[in-house]
Amino acid sequence: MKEFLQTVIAYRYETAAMILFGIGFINLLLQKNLLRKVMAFNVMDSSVFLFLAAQGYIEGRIAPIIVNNDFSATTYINPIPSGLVLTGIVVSVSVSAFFLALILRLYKKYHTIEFDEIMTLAKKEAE
Amino acid sequence: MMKFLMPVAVLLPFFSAPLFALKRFRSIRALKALTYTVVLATSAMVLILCAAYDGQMLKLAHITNLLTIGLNVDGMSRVFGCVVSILWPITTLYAFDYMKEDHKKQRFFSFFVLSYGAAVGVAFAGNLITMYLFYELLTLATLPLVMHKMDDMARYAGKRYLLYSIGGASFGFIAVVFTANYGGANAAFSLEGVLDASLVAGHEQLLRTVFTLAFFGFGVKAAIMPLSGWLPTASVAPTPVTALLHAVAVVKAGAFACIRLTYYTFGTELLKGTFAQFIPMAAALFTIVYGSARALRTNHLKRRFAYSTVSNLSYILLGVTMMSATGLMASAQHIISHAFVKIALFFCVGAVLEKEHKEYLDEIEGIGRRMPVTFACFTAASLALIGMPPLPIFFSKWAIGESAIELATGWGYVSVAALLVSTVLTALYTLSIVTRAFFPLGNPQVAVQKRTETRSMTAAILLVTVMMVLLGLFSGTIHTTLARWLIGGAA
Amino acid sequence: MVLLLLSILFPMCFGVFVIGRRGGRVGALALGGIVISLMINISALLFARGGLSVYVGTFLFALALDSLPRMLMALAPVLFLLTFVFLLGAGKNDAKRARLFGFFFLTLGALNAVYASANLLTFYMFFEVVSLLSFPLVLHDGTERARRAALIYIGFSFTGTALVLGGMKLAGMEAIESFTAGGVALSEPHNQLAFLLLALGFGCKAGLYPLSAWMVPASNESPVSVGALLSGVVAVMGVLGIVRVSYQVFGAERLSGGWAQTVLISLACLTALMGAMLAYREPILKKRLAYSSISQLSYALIGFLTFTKLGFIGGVLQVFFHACAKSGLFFSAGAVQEQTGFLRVSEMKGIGRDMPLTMGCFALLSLSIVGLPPLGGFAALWELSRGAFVYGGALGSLCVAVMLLSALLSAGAFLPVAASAFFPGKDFFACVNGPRLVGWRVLIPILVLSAAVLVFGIFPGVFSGVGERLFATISGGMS
Amino acid sequence: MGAALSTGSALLFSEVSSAGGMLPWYQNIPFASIFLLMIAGIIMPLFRKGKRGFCLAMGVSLLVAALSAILLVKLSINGERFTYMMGHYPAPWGNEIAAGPLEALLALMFSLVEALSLLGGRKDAASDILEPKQSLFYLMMCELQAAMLALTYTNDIFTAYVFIEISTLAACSIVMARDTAKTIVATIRYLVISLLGSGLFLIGVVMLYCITGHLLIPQLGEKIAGLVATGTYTEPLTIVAGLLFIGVAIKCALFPFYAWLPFAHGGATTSSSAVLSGLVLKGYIILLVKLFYEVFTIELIRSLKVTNIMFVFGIAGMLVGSWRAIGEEHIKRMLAYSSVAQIGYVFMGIGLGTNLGVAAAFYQILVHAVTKPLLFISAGRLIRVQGHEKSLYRLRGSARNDPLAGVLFTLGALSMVGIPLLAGFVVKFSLASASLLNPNRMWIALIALAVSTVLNALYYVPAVIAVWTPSGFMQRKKQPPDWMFGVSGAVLGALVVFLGLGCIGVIGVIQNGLSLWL
Repeated sequence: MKEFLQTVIAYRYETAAMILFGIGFINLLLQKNLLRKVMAFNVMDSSVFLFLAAQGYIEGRIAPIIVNNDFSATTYINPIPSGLVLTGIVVSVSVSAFFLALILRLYKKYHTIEFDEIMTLAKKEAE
Repeated sequence: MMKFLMPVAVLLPFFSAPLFALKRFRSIRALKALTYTVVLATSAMVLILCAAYDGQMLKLAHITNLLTIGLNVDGMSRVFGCVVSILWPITTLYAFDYMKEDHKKQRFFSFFVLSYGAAVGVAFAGNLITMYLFYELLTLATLPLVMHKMDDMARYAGKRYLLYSIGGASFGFIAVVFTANYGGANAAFSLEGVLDASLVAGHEQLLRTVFTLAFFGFGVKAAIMPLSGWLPTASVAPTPVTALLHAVAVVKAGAFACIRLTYYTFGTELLKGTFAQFIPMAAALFTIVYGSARALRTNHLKRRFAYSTVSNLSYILLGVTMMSATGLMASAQHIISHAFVKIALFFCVGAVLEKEHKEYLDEIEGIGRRMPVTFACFTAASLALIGMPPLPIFFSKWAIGESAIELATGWGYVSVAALLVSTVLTALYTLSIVTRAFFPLGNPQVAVQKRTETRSMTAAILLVTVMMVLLGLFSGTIHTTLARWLIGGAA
Repeated sequence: MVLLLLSILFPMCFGVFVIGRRGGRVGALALGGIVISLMINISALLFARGGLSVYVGTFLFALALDSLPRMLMALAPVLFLLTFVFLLGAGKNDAKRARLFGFFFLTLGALNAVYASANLLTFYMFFEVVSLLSFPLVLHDGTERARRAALIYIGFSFTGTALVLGGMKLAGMEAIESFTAGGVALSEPHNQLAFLLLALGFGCKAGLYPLSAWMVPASNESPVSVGALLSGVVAVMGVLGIVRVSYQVFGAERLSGGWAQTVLISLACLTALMGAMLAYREPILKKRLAYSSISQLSYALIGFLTFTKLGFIGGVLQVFFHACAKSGLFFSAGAVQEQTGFLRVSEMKGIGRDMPLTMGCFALLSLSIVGLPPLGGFAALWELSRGAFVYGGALGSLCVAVMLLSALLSAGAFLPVAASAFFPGKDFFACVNGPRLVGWRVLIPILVLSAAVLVFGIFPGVFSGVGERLFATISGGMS
Repeated sequence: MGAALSTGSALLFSEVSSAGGMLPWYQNIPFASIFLLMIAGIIMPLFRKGKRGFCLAMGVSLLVAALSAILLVKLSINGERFTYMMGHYPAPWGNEIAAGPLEALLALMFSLVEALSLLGGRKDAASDILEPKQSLFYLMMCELQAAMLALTYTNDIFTAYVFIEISTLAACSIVMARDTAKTIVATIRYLVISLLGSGLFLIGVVMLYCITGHLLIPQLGEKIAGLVATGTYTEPLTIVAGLLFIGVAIKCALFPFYAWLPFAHGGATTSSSAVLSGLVLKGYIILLVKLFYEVFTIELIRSLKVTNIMFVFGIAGMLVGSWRAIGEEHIKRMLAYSSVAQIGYVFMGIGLGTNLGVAAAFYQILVHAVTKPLLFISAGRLIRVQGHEKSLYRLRGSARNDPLAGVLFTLGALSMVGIPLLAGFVVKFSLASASLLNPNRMWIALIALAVSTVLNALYYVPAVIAVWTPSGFMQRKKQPPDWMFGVSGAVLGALVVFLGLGCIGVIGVIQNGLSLWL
């Protein structure tokens, strides 16, 4: 049990990321309110980026932005995860934007953003 | 040249079926002309092929590297081909009279011709995969015929028929897969089976289970017991459909498929004496007795003869499960004799249904006076069904009995007993109809009643009955030709 | 050969002709027809040579007249003639009578064919045709009960034919090829089983117990003439079948001593006993007669199945005398029913005074059935018991005991009827309307039959001689 | 987007330029086709009228199809599989595309089917989508096709994730194209569930990267081979494999996660539901199989029991999908449920655990990619001819108004039921033959195939009969013949028959393509 705690402490960012991922995932799935779903989605994605950043971090090194012509790889932390995070953020932003646009459209139509109510209204309209 | 007559014979009905939908053939005369030309042309081609074809399998198409579609005319296809090509024109003659006031004639006759092509396809299939193809097409072609009336009874019958046939065919499909992988599926049917011994060596038990499954799969069309529910309900279809398809073509295709499966694909050595022989035989025996018993209990005339078909088909399947040369001969002979007898019976019942709109047993009290010729033929046909000596079914039952005794195990005697019990039941359910027809209760009206039977329908009935009697009298020649075709003249 | 065909085809065509005629003088026509067919039969009997054989594939259908059925060829038309005379007298003259006469003729034609068939296959075919043609006779009354009785008849007769078919299949191809004196040396392992099946199949018509249950309802529901015919001629056909099979297919030596023979004989004894007991208890006269005919027929079967000369002769005698006596009894019962409408034996108390001649003959014939010395029955019983003794063994003596016991029982069945008819006892008030005028056409057949029973009873030599010659020819030199 | 992120030392730059030497011209085709499609997408909004957008999309798709055809011919002749470095950056940093005969065949089939679906659904798109929005619709179609091709070709798992997201966005938008309330609700459901799937896939990719430190598939393969040899990291590898599988399973509507599919595909316009069912579901499966083959090596996957789950879910999908379709009254939703069943076939094939099984699965991908659009297009035409009546009961007799649509619908249905000479039969046959090699799974697979054939027949044949029986609902006025639908339907029908008859060549290409993957 003790060494388990030590590993958790050692990799505290990764564990936090995983927990956040769980929270985000469950809420995205189960939340009724659409806005909460969007928020849950963002929590989920950023937890992945946290995980990536934590993995790429090397103690005592600076961010991978070249300062005063120092090209040796040892001064900076591993740049690739940061690159991936960048792309990831781009992706999750565009998806969130799309999601919000849809919610707006639904709200104009059904004047509610509770997904159950929308479903029942849609079903009633179908008959 | 003969090689290319085969695909023409099979494909002519398929390509001519869409023609029926054209406006030009809306009038009855044009429709009749078209149907007759197509049916008679196909019958002529089939008969020529049966008589004079001795080439190898004509390969038409390769599906995967294991499967090829090919047509071939060997002994067994000659038997089935002749039966189909002789009886189909007669039914067309009968069908036109029967469908006189039906207004959906064009659709009826297009599928009528389509199923003829499929039946010929089944007959001339060169290997198991081709037969499976035409077997499926036959189901799909006959489905609209069964559902012709489009009321909910017909729809229910159609759905049930579809469920049973496709279910059966999917088990047949498993056999196609195994024969493809364990032997040459594209190799043509040959009497000692298609599987090559090297591959089969370790897997006999597996192949036997597959055979039993496939036997019941193809047996669905031959209405073997656990799966014969569809035939009686399908008798709701118009009579020419019931007569031709459920007494002759469709069910015989099922029996024919079982013969192909047992003798020409798996080969009898692999199956003789094992559970693969006894399970189908037990099912066939049970069906023989069950079919006749149910027939005795039903009052609806057509359904009664549907059950009788169920029982008679299991005669053929019993012959098949004997897995001996005489067994094959006996089942082939019974295919022929039962086809003619049963079609005559269905025609008579159809005439009663069409002209007097009577379907049930207690409605036909004393009808013998009003339809004397029809019921005379009916009596002759029912005597034949019982198995009176000079008529054909006696000889085929005798042959099945002989092949059963040749089996010399307990099964042989049980089969003979089942045959006899079913004969008695057949006598009861046919003669009870004859008694009601000719000897009505109470004292008969002395005045001669108006005759309610039309000439062309009676003509068809008479023609079939005469052919049946001739078939009986010439059963000797038929026996020898069968021997020549099936076993190269040995028996 | 032409005569043979004529004897078969003439009655059939005449029958169809009679059915076709609606009303009109059917009776006279029928009488004329039956006389002609009698003539044809007798001439065929005497002069027919050669035969007709047709090959259908490997199956042979052959007609030829050998010695055994010649006697029957004569007996059948005589009985038919007497039945017709009785029918003219007693039956109602309505539209259905033409149909009855027609089917009588058809049945006669089929019977001739049965007698003429030269191998087991043809015999089987016409055996089936007879049951099919006699089936409308049972249907004659057109009531629901008659139809049920007819269907029972059809059911049992086809069970019989099925058993025969099974037996033929087991016996194999060469057994059904021909009837040869002394039988064919059959290689089949299951000969005994085949013989048993065949005998049981024919036994259905010849009155063996389980399968002859149709006889009682059939003769009760159908008109008396049909009843007489059923237990007279049709039953004899069954017996003929068993005789042909045992002597001319399997051969008597091969079968004697086999387990099939013991089974059949014990079954025949059981039938004899059962028939007599049931007859003793049965209130309705016609049923009583049917039960007794079942037991009497199994007497004949016992005789034939012992495969001894004496048994054979006894069987022949029994067949002849029983046919005459039972037809006579049926006719007298019919006359009583037609005159007074009485069906039950208890109602017939004291009608002897009104119908003295009929009841007199009834008494005489029942004595013959019981088997008292001067009458034919005794001769048959005498030969049968001698044959049984020759057969010997426990079963032989059992047969004799059974025969005597059932004779006693049938006495108990019939004699009280005759007695109470003439001596009704104190408390009987003579009914007012005096003696019934029984038509002469009704009386003639009864008198002729009683005379036959009496005359041949006194001089049985004629028939025993015929029996002896027959046995010699068909058994192929057995002792 | 996705272009190389060039970091690292100057050393790196010098090394690249020396690689030099002209690449053979055909190796550019994969990149070119993706790039072309992206460019077409980008310039699409410039067109005001939908018609011109349609023409551009059609043109580009056909061009890409032609290119892929050339590539397929080239590759299958010399049977080699090349990798194409994006921007000449070598392995650990640069991005890569790998193309073999199998990928080329898939690309060809996808772009061909896309073009035909667009053509077939043109009339519906014109009437369903508002005029200004049509060009955007075609934009999304091009993007979707680009994403599909990228998923097929890519050799880099993170690029794969990015293109998965692109395809999700594109797919959601084309579902929404019809712009009715119901489709938006369906889109929301679809989006939520897809995001769940891609979320799982992302976490899987990230964990894989963290374990191995590589993103390119070949290197990943070696690293994991090394790990497996030493026996370390087996649990994390199982988790990663599970995450990837579940992520893809959600996105391609495998058995437990299929609830969204009927509403999404049922509501969309004809061409979008055709493309969705035909292509989108398949792109992810191809990616998954590529990962399983090259990264984890198929033996490891089989040992990790993932294929068992696939087999069970596949069988369940086959049966439940067909079962739900039987009760379905709405024709498009019925076809959607049948897609769930067909996906079940694919996963069952993969789950059989034999290479022949995977080849059969790929063949099923191709066959379904052709048959389903055929069915959707002809169903769309029948609906339009019958006055926008969608329930089967009201569609009775619609085939009589447009016999060509009726015949094509029947052809597609018969292929689904498995009549020989048509593609469906070959799939069933090869799946059954593949199952023969695996004794303990054989009987389950055969019985499942048999039962699902019966279930298929139970809803396709009554539908065909319903469509052909004349009834009161038939419209009086005759619809003008739609030549676009005619052409696309005929070509798709010919493809179904071709795949049914001449399938020896196609299966050959798949098999040696797969062997190159190992």
